[in-house]
Order: sequence, then structure tokens, then C-alpha cells
Amino acid sequence: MADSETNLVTINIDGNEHSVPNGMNLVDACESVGVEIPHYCYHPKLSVAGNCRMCLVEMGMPMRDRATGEPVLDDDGVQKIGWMPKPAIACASKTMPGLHLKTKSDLTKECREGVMEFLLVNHPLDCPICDQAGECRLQEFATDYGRGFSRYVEEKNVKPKRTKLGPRVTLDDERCILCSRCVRFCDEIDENPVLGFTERGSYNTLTCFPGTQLDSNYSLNTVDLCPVGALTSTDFRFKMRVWFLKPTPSICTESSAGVNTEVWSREGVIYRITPRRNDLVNDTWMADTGRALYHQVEAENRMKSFRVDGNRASIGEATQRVRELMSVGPVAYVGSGQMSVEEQWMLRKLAEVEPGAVHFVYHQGEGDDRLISKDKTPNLRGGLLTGLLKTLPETHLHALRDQLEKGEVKTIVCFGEDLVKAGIGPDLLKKANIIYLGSHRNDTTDIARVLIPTLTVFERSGSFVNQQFRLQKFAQCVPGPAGLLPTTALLARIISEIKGDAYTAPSNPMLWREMGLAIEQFAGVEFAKIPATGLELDSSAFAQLPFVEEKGWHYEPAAEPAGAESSAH
Amino acid sequence: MADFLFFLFSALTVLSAFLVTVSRNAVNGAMFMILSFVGMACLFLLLEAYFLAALQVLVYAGAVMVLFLFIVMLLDADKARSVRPDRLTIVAATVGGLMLISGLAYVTFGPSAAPSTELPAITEMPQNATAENIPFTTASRSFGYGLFTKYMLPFQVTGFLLLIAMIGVIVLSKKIDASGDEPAKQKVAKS
Amino acid sequence: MAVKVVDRSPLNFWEKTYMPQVLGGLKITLDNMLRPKVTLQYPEERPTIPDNYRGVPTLVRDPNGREKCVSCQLCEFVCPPKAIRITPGDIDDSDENAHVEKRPKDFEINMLRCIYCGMCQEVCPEEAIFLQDIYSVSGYSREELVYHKAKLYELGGTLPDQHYKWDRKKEAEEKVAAGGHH
Amino acid sequence: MDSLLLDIVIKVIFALLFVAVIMSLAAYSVLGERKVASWIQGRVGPNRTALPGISAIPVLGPQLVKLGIWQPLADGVKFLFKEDPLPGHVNKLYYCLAPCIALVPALTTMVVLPVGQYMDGDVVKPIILANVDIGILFILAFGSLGVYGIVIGGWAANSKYPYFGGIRSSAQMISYELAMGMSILPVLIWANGPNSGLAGLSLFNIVESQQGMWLGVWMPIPAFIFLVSLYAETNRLPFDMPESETELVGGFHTEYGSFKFGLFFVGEYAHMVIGSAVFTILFLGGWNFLPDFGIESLHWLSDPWALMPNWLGGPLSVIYFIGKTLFFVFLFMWVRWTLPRFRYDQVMTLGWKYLVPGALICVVAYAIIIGLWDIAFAIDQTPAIVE
Repeated sequence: MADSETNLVTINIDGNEHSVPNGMNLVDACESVGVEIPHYCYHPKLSVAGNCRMCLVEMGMPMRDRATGEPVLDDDGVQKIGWMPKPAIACASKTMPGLHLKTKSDLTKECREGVMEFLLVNHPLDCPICDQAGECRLQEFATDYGRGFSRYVEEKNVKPKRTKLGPRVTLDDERCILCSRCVRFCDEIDENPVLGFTERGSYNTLTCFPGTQLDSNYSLNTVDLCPVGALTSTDFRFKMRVWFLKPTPSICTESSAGVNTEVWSREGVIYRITPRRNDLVNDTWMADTGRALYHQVEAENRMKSFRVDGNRASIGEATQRVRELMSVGPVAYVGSGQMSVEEQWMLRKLAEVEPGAVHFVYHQGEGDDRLISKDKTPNLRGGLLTGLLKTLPETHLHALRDQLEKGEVKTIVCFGEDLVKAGIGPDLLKKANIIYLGSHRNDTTDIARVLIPTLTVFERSGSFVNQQFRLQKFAQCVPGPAGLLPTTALLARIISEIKGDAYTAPSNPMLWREMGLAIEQFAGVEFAKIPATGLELDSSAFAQLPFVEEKGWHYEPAAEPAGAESSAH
Repeated sequence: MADFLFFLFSALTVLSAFLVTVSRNAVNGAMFMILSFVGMACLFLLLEAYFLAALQVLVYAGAVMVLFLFIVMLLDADKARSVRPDRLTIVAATVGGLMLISGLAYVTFGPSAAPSTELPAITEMPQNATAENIPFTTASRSFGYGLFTKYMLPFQVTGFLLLIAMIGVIVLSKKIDASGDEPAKQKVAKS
Repeated sequence: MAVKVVDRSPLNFWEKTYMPQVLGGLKITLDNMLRPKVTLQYPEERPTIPDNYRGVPTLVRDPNGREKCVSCQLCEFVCPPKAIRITPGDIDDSDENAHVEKRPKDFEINMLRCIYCGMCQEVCPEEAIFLQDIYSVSGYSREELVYHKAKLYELGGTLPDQHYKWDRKKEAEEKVAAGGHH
Repeated sequence: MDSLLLDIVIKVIFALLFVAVIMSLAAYSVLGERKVASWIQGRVGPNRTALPGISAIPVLGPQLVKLGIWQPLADGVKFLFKEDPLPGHVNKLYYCLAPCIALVPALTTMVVLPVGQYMDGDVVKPIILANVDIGILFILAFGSLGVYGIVIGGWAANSKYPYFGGIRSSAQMISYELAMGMSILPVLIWANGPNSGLAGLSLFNIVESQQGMWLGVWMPIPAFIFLVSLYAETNRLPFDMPESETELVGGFHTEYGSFKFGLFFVGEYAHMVIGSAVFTILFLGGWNFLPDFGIESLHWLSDPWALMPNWLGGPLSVIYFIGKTLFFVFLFMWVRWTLPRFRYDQVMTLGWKYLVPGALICVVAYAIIIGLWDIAFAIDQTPAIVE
């Protein structure tokens, strides 16, 4: 496949010549030139099953004389096309030079109508209650290619509804069209083959093998895969119709893998998170745990007001108090890998105005060798690139603790890190003035002198650098709570308060212009032009650092620059 | 009682007449002028000249001043810039005003002033009055009788004078262009 | 197009004075004055509402008393003034209508926003929402005029249902549960 | 002195009585207007307002409610209790003054309005506040002041539609005042004719002079001109240029609300009532019962009130007079709900090109006719013209 990218061949689709890579799957090839071939069972990341028969098209090759190999010409002197007598499934075919396709012929149309009719024989017509309605392939193809009426007068099959396949997936068997995408996913991608079909004919039913359940951390991908409403997310089920939801591209903050996501929201409320296809990071997959992260937006311990010494305050009072506290003695900063690159850059600017050591906490946890890495922060490498970190941080802030004990640090400006968890006892922390910028309460916020609420990843925009040193943008999905500012603006305000000059909220493009000049790896990067699939950065300067990440689906923990990757599948 | 009313209404008349001249706002001026006319009508009433009083209100306050007000409002005279009169005008106005005042003073208090005599008794129109013996009364009929008999000529002359003035105004206000033709009438869409 | 100028027919003297027309007009109004009145004394007397009248949108139940709305939110989607707001919810397994699976947890119609266009009725796949004959809506506050589910069902009542889709579904399920052919 | 004081007290009481009657007539004219409008439009009109207590009386109470008897009370109370807005852009003094100016002339004119008669011994005397010699002139003079309310109100409101209303009104009023004044000249010529003694301009004398024949009957054209001018002077349809809702929102009173608007409103109806009364006096024989065609033996027909005792004849004459007046008030409304509004240029054309010349012709014609009449029948009583 490596050379297919460069090897273009010409195929003829419905009488039009198109240039497509040689050996490419026909469904994908047609899609790449804007011709839709309807399909259910085919998925670009799964093996070809060819069982739905929806992608039937007519195929033909230019005729050659068998004996001589000479082209057979018709009366006009044009090479004849040898059409196959029966339609063939496009998903099991690959492009080859001179291939001719008919995707709109009468035969193709008839085939599709027939397939649709069979699929709809036992399919319940409960679109009004089906969560898939609006993004249902069956619904779409029924209107695009269906017959338009039903000839079926017999009773429909009754199959189990609301089967709990696993803790997060609910199955409505009546709606299943037996495309086997989910089965193949579990088998091939998840390598946890728990799903299979039982019974025969029209009683064919999707079930888990006895004694198993669909409980892998990637189970919700089957819901995304399912072309109909058979597999539904128990979390999202019956919550909101998808046509109301607005998808916004974002990045999963679960780990440094930097999974590309789409956040679906309506009127400022997030309803679900789905993976966004990025063949260089996460293909079309995503872990279940990352999908639940949106709950932090409306979490109980969310901070929504500025507080000074425990009392509600305005942002002006808070920044004023920050300035006072920062001027009493030596300052230390505790940055975070949860901060975006822009925020880390602003922190660096703050640390230049009011010098102090910058500490990070290295959040390490379990990885699964797939899309969850061992580093639990999305942007530790941003800290390295922006120059906040010279080397990899420790898991605990022992250095800072020692300084505190010696009284070498009076004020700590902390960005969302729980210092108590990071190894500094509450009694010791009370000796220092803690300025805490974060979105949620924890043990440290109880001790902090100034609390400045910040926005979650869904409420601000910016960029992260993932384990591959891939710079990826995330956009603001929902508005934040009233009165809250992005951390970049907050830091700008604190800086201007300390300097005593006028405050302007910095925009991300502005910050990127500054960073492009100041940081070698960011040279020439424009915020607006960071592609949706991310931008690979030069990581050679950090090649020797002992990152904790292990091999994942698209990641090699390379001693060599992390950009070179090999496809896992 | 009558004296008190006289002073009241004279004060009203004079004061409002004065205010007409000094008020900057043209509408205020017009309103004071109306007040002045009404005051004068009241003075006529005190003189038992009821007919004259009614005419004063009817013609001056009721018709003439409405036209004045109409024009003032139409031209939005509020916005008119105040013109400072030049020296000559001031001198001329001062001289003229002084002459008028001294003339009035002379006529009122001078040796040739009318002697302060009792006014002739004004009576009601007698019930049995006939054409021949209509006396000078407050009744409008006797007023009319005098107008059409004794003062016939002045009345006619005045009327003629007014007619000439009216024709003059019409001629002046009708714009006639150089060719001597009347400007073409603007077409009015007939509905 | 040829233009034909039609001269007005000349008026005679009386017509020029307009008096006959004025008097004719006065006669017409006098005649009207003496005619019986057509006023409907509203709160006491009510007009008869035609069947296809578009009054207040209401939610209806089927003859079994089941709420027909399955909160598909198509009405919410189609509503031009965005007067409808639905909070979807599922039906508990223990419920007798568990086979329907879904129903609105709350169904709000803001009557101040509603323009009585009837698109919700038209779009409803379950025939659960009807613009019925209620035309007089009043309240003392804005909140009061946001009708919630209970109120909407109270207004809507039960309509004779021509479609037994869900009943047939339940029957089929019961038959299978009883070991019959599925 | 006591008698003077008593005189003043009695006059004040009478004046208050007059004001009360005229104002309640105006108020009920508003109700009448609404009722007539609704009848003409096939409706019922106000029939809901109930007064606690009185409306609880069986049979009568509900009937009164049905007639809308209490509606003017409710209207008045509503005007009183509504928020009284004072727009920021208005000329405050004139804005507040205008409604008063609109109402006061209407109430002032009633001073010289005779409403009936009573017998003082053998002499017939009018029921009137001030029987002045210049009655009709007085009415014309004060009637002409009514325009100031509208003009000032329209101007003081300082916005475009009221301004248009005010401007239109002033032009219209001046134009029709002329026709109105001239149309009553034949009446005065007749009233001051030899048959009627030395009458002057007193309205009472005009009524007395109509015992033989109501002037409206043999002076139909002046009567018509007067009536049309009256409609224009009271701003009633088809002449309600100052208001003309269709083009000017509310015309001169667009910016007015609450009681100030109420004053304009009542003022218009007071004008209407007074105007109807004046028309009745000038052209419809006042309180004269029926014309007696100058026949002495039929005199009881024209003046039956004189034959009755004062306590009966006086009130009856007043009631008869009010009845005639109310018919014209009704006519005002009837016309309003029948005819459409004139265009402004039509109003001006009608006023200047038809009514004023028509009135002039009438003056000349009736002067000649009355002169000939005098020569023919009463030549010896004609005042001789001395030099």
C-alpha cells in the first residue's frame, strides 16, 4: 500500500474518467472523487466482509482478445468494455487500470432497492424513538435508494429489545441489519472477540458469547460503527436527537495520546463525545473513558466564582490580591500538562515578569498500549517546547516541598494541580500563599488564598502537543460559566496588574505569532493554519528524554524522533 | 369695582403687549399678543362696547392670530437667528417711539386734551323704539343703524380700501414670470 | 397592449352636488342601524369552532390512555418560533407501556411564542400533538403560559386512535413471550 | 349688597348647573357615539359596565347596564387614573395648556345660549345665563378660539403627525369660520326684520322670530352651509383633518394621553353639543314646538309653553330644545359613520370655492327677498333711511 499513494490509475465511473490510487478499495476510491456507493458492512478500518450487498455496482474491463491480447474495438474504433454479467460488490474490489464502473445504472438501482427491501423486512419503523435517527445509514439510504413503499404484509419478527451487551452498550436486536461491523471490530481492533451471531435466517441475532459481555474500554466504538440504531450508548440513549447537536472538533485530555474527538453540544450543554478520524493518531477509535470526560463541565465541584481568602470577589479584586501576594516573597509556579500551549506560553511570560521556579507534576498512570498512554496529561510536551521545563518533571513535588520547608518560597501560583496529592502536606502548604487557578475544587483549593476559576477544555480553544510531538488544535464547544475568562486572558491580566500597564486579552493567533518568533520548533506555525489532523513538530531536541509512554496504536516510543511512525495495522 | 377691573385689564394688556416685543420665542410672542387682544376686548367690555369686544375677539384673536400662529409654526420661527438692528434703526426707532409717547402724553394731559366729562348715559334699547328715534345704546342694532346712516361714507370708503388691499395682496402673491403668463398650474392627480 | 381611454360619464347637477349619494349613504347606515345585531356576547356565548381549527397545540392519549408522544423532538425541530421544548426520557421497564421505550420527561410549549401554524401536528409521526379548538389562552405571568406536559395532556384528552402500531407490537411481544411463533 | 351677593350666588349655581348638564351631555355623547357606531356596524356597543349597588336592582339595573349607562363613568375614571405621560421632547407649558384651551371656549359659549323660556308675568323670558345683545357674535368669537387648543397642542407635542394635525386644523377652521359667519347673516337679517321688533344679535330674539316658520325650512341653503361649516369647525367627519387616524396616527393629540387626552376628547363633544344647540336655535326654531305659519290662532302650536304654568312650561321647553339638539348630535354621529373623510385639498376646495361664494349669494339673495317682503307687507314699519 505504501506505493499506492503515488501510483495513480485512471478508472471510469459512470462515464467519467477519474484518477485514483491503484489498488485502493473501490468504495473509498469512489468516495474520494465524490461518487457515493452506499454500504453498510464496509468500514475502511475493518476487514471486508461483503455481507450487506448494498455496494453492488456493475464493473467491466476493456476487452482484449484472449488469444492475441489485442484490444477489441467496436464499430467506432473505441475499445469495447467487457461488462461482468452480474453486479459485484464494490467493497471487495480494488481499483485497477481501466476499470469501468456503473453506479447509477438500472441494474444497480434495482439491486439497491432489493437489498433495502430485504433489510427493511424485519426492521422496526420506530425512527421516532430511535436514537440513530438523523445519522442512520439505513434511514438515509432508504430515502436515497429505497423503493419508497413496502410490499411486506406479514408480521415482523420480534427480537429482544434493550439487551444490555455491556455496562455501556445497549442492543436493540430488531434494528440490527447484521452488517457484522461490531463483530469485526471486537475481533480485529479490540482483540476481545465477545460478539457473534446466533440463530439462522431471519432469526439471526447478535449476542455476546456465553459468560462474556462487551465490557472492553473500547466498547462504545461499536456504537459509532453501527450503521443503524441497534447498538446504542447507554449514556447517550434517549438524551437528545442528533440533529440538534452541533459537533465541534476537540482533543481528548485523557492522556498524552491526544485522541481527536468531536464534541456534540446543544445550547451550551454537551451530550456526547465521539472520535474524529485521524489516521495518524487514533484512526476512528476512542476509549470509553475519554467519552465520559464531558461530565466535568457540570461537575459538582466546579469552581465558578473568584475568591479571595475564602470570600467571593470580583476579578479585579482577585488580580489585585494576586499581585500583593506575589510581591511578598519568592514565588514558585506549578504548571500543568493540562494547560494548552498558549497558556504555558503566558505562564512563561508571567515567570519572566515575576521570576520563580516552574514546577510540573508528571501524572503517570496505567496505559493500555492503544489510545491511552501512561502520561495522563495531554500537553506535557508543550511545557518542554515553551521552555517551562528543561527536563521531565517528577511525579511528586519534593523539590518544592523542601523549598517550602526551608522557607525559600513564600507564594505558589498553581495551575490546576492538586499540591496535596503531589506530595506537599496541607500543614506545610498553609505556610505559603497559594494562588490557585483551576476549574475544579480539590484539597489544595481549600487552602488557597486566591481562587481563580478557569475554563475546561470544552470551554476554551487552544492547542496541545501529544506524545508524537503532534500539535493539535481544540476549539471551544460550549460557552463557559458567566464571568469566567480563558487562562491566557487571566494571565495577561495578572501580568498587566503587576506591570501596571493596560490590559488586553491576548488572542491565540497573537500568541502564536509571538511563539513563532521565540521558539524554534514553532517557527512558521500559524494558529489558524494548524491542520485538523495536527502538525508534526521537530522533536529532535527531546529525543533523549525518558518519556514514560509505551508503544501505542500509532506511537513508537522512539529514541529516534517521534515523527516516524509505523502503522499498527 | 369697575376701576379695579380697568386697572387689572389695562395691566394685562400693557404687560402682555410689552412681553410680545421682548419674547425671544415667536410662539410665545403670538400667545402674548392674543392675551393682549383679549385684555383689550375686556377693556371694551368695561366701556360697554360689547359689539366691539366680540369683534375684537372674533377677528383679531380668533382669525388674525391663528394665521400668525400658523405662519410662525410653519416657518419654525424658533430657529430664526436673532438680528441685531443696526445703529440707524435703533436711533430711528428710539426717536419714533419717543415722539409717539410724547404725542400721547400731549393729547392726554395737554391743554387741548378732551375735558374729563361724564360719558353720555348708555341705556338699553327701549322696547318701543322705532327707526326714527333709535338712540345711541349698547345694542348692536343702534350700532348698525349708525353705521349705515350717519357713517355711511366712511364705512364704504373703508370697505373699498380693504378691497384694494386685498386685490393688491393677491396680485403681489401671484408670481408672474417674465413672459407675463401665469406659471403653469401644477397637475393634481384626480382621484 | 392597446390602451382604451374610457371617458367618465358626465354628472348631472344633482350628482355633482353629491347630495343624493350622501343621502343614499345615510339611508344605508340607517337601515343597518335597524337590523338585528350580529354581536356574539363572547364569554357567555361561544362561537362554534370548525373541526380544522388551529387552536392551542395539545398532547393526546390513545384510547388505552397511553401517552402517544415518544419525544422524537421533530416538533421541536420544526417549530418555527421555537416554542416547543422537550426533555426526553425513557419508560421504566416496570411500566405497562415499557414496549414503547421512550416518552417525554417534560414537554413544554410556550404559548406566548406559539404561532399556531400547526407544523408540529403535521410533522408528528405518532399523531400525538393536535391543535385543538382551544383559542382563548390567558395567564398572569409568562411562566404561567409555558404549558407543561401535565397541562398539555389535560387540554388534549384522548382522541380515537386509528393506528394500533404499539398495541400490535405489544401483542406480538406477548405472543413470543408465551412461546408462540415470532 | 345682599341682593347682589344673592344674584352672584344664584348665577354661579346656574352656571354650575349648565356646566354639569353640558358636560354630562358631552360625556353621554361619547357613549352615544359608541352606541351609534356599533348599531351602524351591526354590533351592540358598550353593555358591560355595571355600577355596584344600582346594577343589582332587579330588572332596571341590568337594563341600564345593557344600555351602557355607566360606561361614561368608567371612561372618565379610566382617564383620571391612567398614567399621565409627559413626553420629554414637548414644550411643557403649551403641552399642558392646550387641552384646557380646547375645552374652555366650548364651555364659555354656553353663557349666551338660551335653552328654553319662562313667563315673567306676560313677558316671555329666556332661560339663559346672560341674555346679551351680541349673543351670536359671542358664540362665534369664542368658538373661533377653540382652534388654539388644537394648534397649540399639535405644535407643543413637537413631533410630526401632531404638527400636521395642528397646521391642517388652523387652515380648516379659518376657512370654514368665514362660511359659517356669512351663512347666518340671512338669519340675522330676518330676525332683525320689521316683524320682529328691535332684535339685535340676541339668540333669544332669533328663536322668537321663528314662531311663524323655522328658518331652516325656507333658508335651507344657509342652513346647509352652516351645518357643513359646523362639522368642519368641530372637526367631525367628514372633516376631521386634525385627527385623521389613517394618516396622522392620532393627529394633533397623538402625543397626549390620560386626562389631557380626555379633555380634548370631551372638548370635541362639548363643541358638538353646543354647535347642535346653536343650529337648533338658528334654523330649527329653538324650543318652538311647531311652526304656526304666522297665523295668530295657531300661536299655541308654536309656543305651547307660554300657556302652561311656569313650573311645567319652562322645563318642557328646555326638554324639547334638548331633544332637538340631541337629534343633531345624533346626526353628527350618523354622518360620521356614513361618510369617508375628505382629502385635504377637497376640504379647502369645498370651503373656499363652494361654501363661501354660496353663503355670499345667499346673503345677497335673502337680503333682496326680505327687503321685497318688507316693502310688500310691512313697508310702513321699515326704518326710514335718514340722509
